[in-house]
Amino acid sequence: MQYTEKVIEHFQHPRNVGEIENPDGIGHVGNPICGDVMELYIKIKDNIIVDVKFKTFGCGAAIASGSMLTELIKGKSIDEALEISNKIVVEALGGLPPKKTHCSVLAEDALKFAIDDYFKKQGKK
Amino acid sequence: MQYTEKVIEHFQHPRNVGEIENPDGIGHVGNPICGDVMELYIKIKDNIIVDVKFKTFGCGAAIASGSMLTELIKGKSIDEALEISNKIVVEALGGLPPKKTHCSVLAEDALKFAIDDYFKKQGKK
Amino acid sequence: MKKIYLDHNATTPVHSEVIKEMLPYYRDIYGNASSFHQFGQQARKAVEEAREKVVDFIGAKSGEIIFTSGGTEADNFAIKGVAYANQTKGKHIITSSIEHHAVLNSCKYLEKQGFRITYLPVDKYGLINPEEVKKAIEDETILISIMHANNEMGTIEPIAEVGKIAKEKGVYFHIDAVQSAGKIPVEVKELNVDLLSLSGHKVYGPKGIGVLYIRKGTKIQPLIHGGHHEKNKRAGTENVPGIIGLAKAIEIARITVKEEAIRLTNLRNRLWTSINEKIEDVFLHGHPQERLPNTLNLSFEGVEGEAIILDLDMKGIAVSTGSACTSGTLEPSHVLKAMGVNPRLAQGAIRFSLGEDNTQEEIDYVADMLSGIVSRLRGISPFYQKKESKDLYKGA
Amino acid sequence: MKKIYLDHNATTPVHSEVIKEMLPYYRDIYGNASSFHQFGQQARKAVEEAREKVVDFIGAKSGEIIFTSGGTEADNFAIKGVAYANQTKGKHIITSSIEHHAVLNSCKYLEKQGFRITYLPVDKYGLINPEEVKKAIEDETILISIMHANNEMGTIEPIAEVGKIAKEKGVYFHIDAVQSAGKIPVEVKELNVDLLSLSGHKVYGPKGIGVLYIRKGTKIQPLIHGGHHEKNKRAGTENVPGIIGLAKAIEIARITVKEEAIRLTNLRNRLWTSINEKIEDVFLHGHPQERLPNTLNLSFEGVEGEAIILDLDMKGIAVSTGSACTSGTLEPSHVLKAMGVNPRLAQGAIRFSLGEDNTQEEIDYVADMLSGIVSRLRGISPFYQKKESKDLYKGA
Ligand SMILES: Cc1ncc(COP(=O)(O)O)c(C=O)c1O
Ligand SMILES: Cc1ncc(COP(=O)(O)O)c(C=O)c1O
Repeated sequence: MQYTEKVIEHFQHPRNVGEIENPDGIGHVGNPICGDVMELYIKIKDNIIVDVKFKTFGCGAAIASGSMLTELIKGKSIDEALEISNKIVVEALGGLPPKKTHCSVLAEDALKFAIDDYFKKQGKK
Repeated sequence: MQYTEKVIEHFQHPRNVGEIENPDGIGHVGNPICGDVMELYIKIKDNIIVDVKFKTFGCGAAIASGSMLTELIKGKSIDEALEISNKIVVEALGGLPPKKTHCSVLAEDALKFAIDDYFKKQGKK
Repeated sequence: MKKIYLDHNATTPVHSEVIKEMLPYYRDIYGNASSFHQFGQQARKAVEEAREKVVDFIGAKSGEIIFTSGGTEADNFAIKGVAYANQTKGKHIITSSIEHHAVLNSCKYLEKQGFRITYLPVDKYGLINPEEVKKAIEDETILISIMHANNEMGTIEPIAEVGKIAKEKGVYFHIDAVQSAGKIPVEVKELNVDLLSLSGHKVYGPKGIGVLYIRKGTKIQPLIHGGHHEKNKRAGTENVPGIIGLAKAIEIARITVKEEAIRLTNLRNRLWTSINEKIEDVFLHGHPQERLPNTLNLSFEGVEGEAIILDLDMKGIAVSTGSACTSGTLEPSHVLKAMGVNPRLAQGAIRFSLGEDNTQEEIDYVADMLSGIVSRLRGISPFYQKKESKDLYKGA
Repeated sequence: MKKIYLDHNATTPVHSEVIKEMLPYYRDIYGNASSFHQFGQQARKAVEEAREKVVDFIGAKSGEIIFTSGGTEADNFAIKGVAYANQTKGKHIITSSIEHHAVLNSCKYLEKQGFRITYLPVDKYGLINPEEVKKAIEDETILISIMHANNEMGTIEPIAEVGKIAKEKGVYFHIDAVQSAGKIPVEVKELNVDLLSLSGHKVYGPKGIGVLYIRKGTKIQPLIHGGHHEKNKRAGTENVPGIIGLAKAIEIARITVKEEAIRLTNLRNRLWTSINEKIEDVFLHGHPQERLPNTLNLSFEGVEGEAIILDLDMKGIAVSTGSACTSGTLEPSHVLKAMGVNPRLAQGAIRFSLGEDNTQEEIDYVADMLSGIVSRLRGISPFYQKKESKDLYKGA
């Protein structure tokens, strides 16, 4: 498995790891094939993602994807964040081995679920 | 193919090569599988093989077998010569590779045919 | 950076004496061993001497050793070769659910050709039960194929007992000894086996060479057809340097196997003790005693395996998730699954397989590094703080 | 004693640059190319670079090169693999009567499995006729397998023409390029082939490694099942040093092939002229022009071949009767038989196959020695004085 330097760097020093107390949205997704799991917490203010944290039970690519995604969406509006597809994550990481693309999908999915969760919670308010 | 030193020596310096003019018996045999051919000429006096010569279109083992056989039978009585089986030839050569045993059989057969031929010619006299 | 290789079950460095022994066969004694002339006959002589070394190593007879291109080909040859040659007797084969893919995928291929395969279960230590082998045998059964020792967690199977059963029932018995050879004694008569696979690169020999032992009289069909090599059982110009190298490696192993087994067991146990002292919630896979001396397979609760491997790799330490051939795929280990290991733990399994070159300092260094790595990764994991039941081992 | 090796079609010495290139992969970069860690990834990188060299050599695309254990396995894989994967379309295969046993015996094996094989005849030079290939194609035909150049007498077959026909008719086309590679240009696009076999040890590379080129989209089934190696087409731990060695050998061949072809043609012709001057009643087998630059196959009337070889061997000169794999058997050459060569002449055929290391002095020495040997053996032969018809060539 050849990872790019960027992937390795994010794997070794992942940004925004952790949980957020009282988050505005949580996305919890698991990949049924490989068993990897990702959790994403978001804090939203005036439609802007003011804070984001993630945790993952996953391989190097999953950790790097989670880290990169959180960097990409932090400070963005919800609409802007929703445009961050797994492809953009992969590109930002300088590429992922083909077999590892699904890890970036996991990150994208976690984000979508978190935003969904946010809207659901909003609706309930 | 590992030949014994004895085989090599007889191959390189075969004894009794040639033909006999007006032989008392000729044996001409061919092996239908490998295509080898052997010709044996004998000269008989008072039931004794006083001279013998051979020629062969055959491999190293055939040449060595012919050479060894002629050495073994020269000076022997016909009855003694008939006891020289291919096994005795092989032993005298210090062994032959299994696939080459048939070459010694060729020599034995050539001798038998030559003696047969001698008896036939005797009968005609 | 330090380089510490703890993946000897994947492959081993070639012993320097082995290289020395092989070298003359590249440019000096380079003849084709099937050639008539001296160039060929010199090579032939070396090949036959090498064959005798293999004969000695496993207690076979001359003429029962066929050289192949490796363990995978040997396994394919044994299984397909016996299956096709004996299909008039029956089309049933017994194997286990924890075999190497070389065996499993040969069996799966045969299933498509109308053979029936029984994949025996294993217990939580990865052991098959000889009684179940006995029960599985039918009139139609033509072959039993069980590995001597498992490559992932090292469990050693009760081969001699199965061998006895196979012999009683008159069923051919093949063992995959690719991982056991050189680590524990392997003896075909004692074990009652009819066929046995070996691989050069697992015993400090070269890659691309292996052996199938075929007991005299065993009905088997070639896998690779062509010239009259290897007694018409395996065609292809003989890989002379490979054969020489394998034989030399085996010759060395024969001398060193017992002492190395003790040394490696000690080192391996030291690693385990040290990890256990430094890291909480570690699970050992495989049989605690009936196990290869060099193999340690562990899961660290809450952490995925590849992440650990990558982190160790950054520090120059090579370990693996199990079989090298499935790394890079997404499949979890079929071996741990068959043992009933909780899937999330199975996904975190790390194999440490020690070898000749490893030292105590290396082992201590690895335990140190690992402790930091596991706690870092547990910090990223959503599963470690929210501690789930400790009884993970039983669930599935 | 002088040692003169004129049996390069049987096998070649490994080029010293090739050995140099291979050596680091035994003990330094020894990882399993399927392993995740750096030890493995370094090996993987080297394997993929080697693959690209093969790609360049035959004008293939990345991903079309599968490494095998040699030419024999490549031939088996191509023929059985295509046969099994396409049998729903049909069970008819076309080949020639002068193929190597790796091809012929794979075909014979398939015949037992219900496939029909057409063995095309050849003319007196050993050439197949593309028109006959065309005529032999049926709706049921799934594969044509023809060798690029024959190993015994060197005749080069009209591959490009057959390739065109195969393409038109939509039939897979395999060529055995084991003997042509490194001696004449081999280019898959130009030749219109779908599958192509290569072998390391025929091109100054190591034994035990080969290549099957498989054009993208070709339906083929693995011969050896197991782990996910070689894009799931060929299981087994990659023979890294072997792969590196093969690639290096091919890289050298690519540069030297044209000049060597000229040099060897000259040497070979010198040998032929010199023998012709010194020895009467010599017959040349194979096509006088459409022939490998290094190959000379001759019969000396009245003399059996093995005897000549043995005599030459005593003088340190290595030649052969034809294929190394049939030497030591009693079968006469199926190739010369198919060409209609008189059986007694065929039995005397000697193959001189020249190579990199041969010099003009060597060639002259061989011609000298040969002259003495042939006259000695003719003296022992019952067929030479009683001269039979000189028109032996036509009879059968
Ligand atoms: C138990 C077992 N069997 C078979 C094999 C295959 O052997 P090879 O790598 O020589 O093809 C391996 C290793 O890869 C193995 O561990
Ligand atoms: C034409 C041809 N095909 C196939 C082979 C077999 O290749 P290998 O010796 O690598 O098995 C050979 C040589 O033995 C050959 O000359």
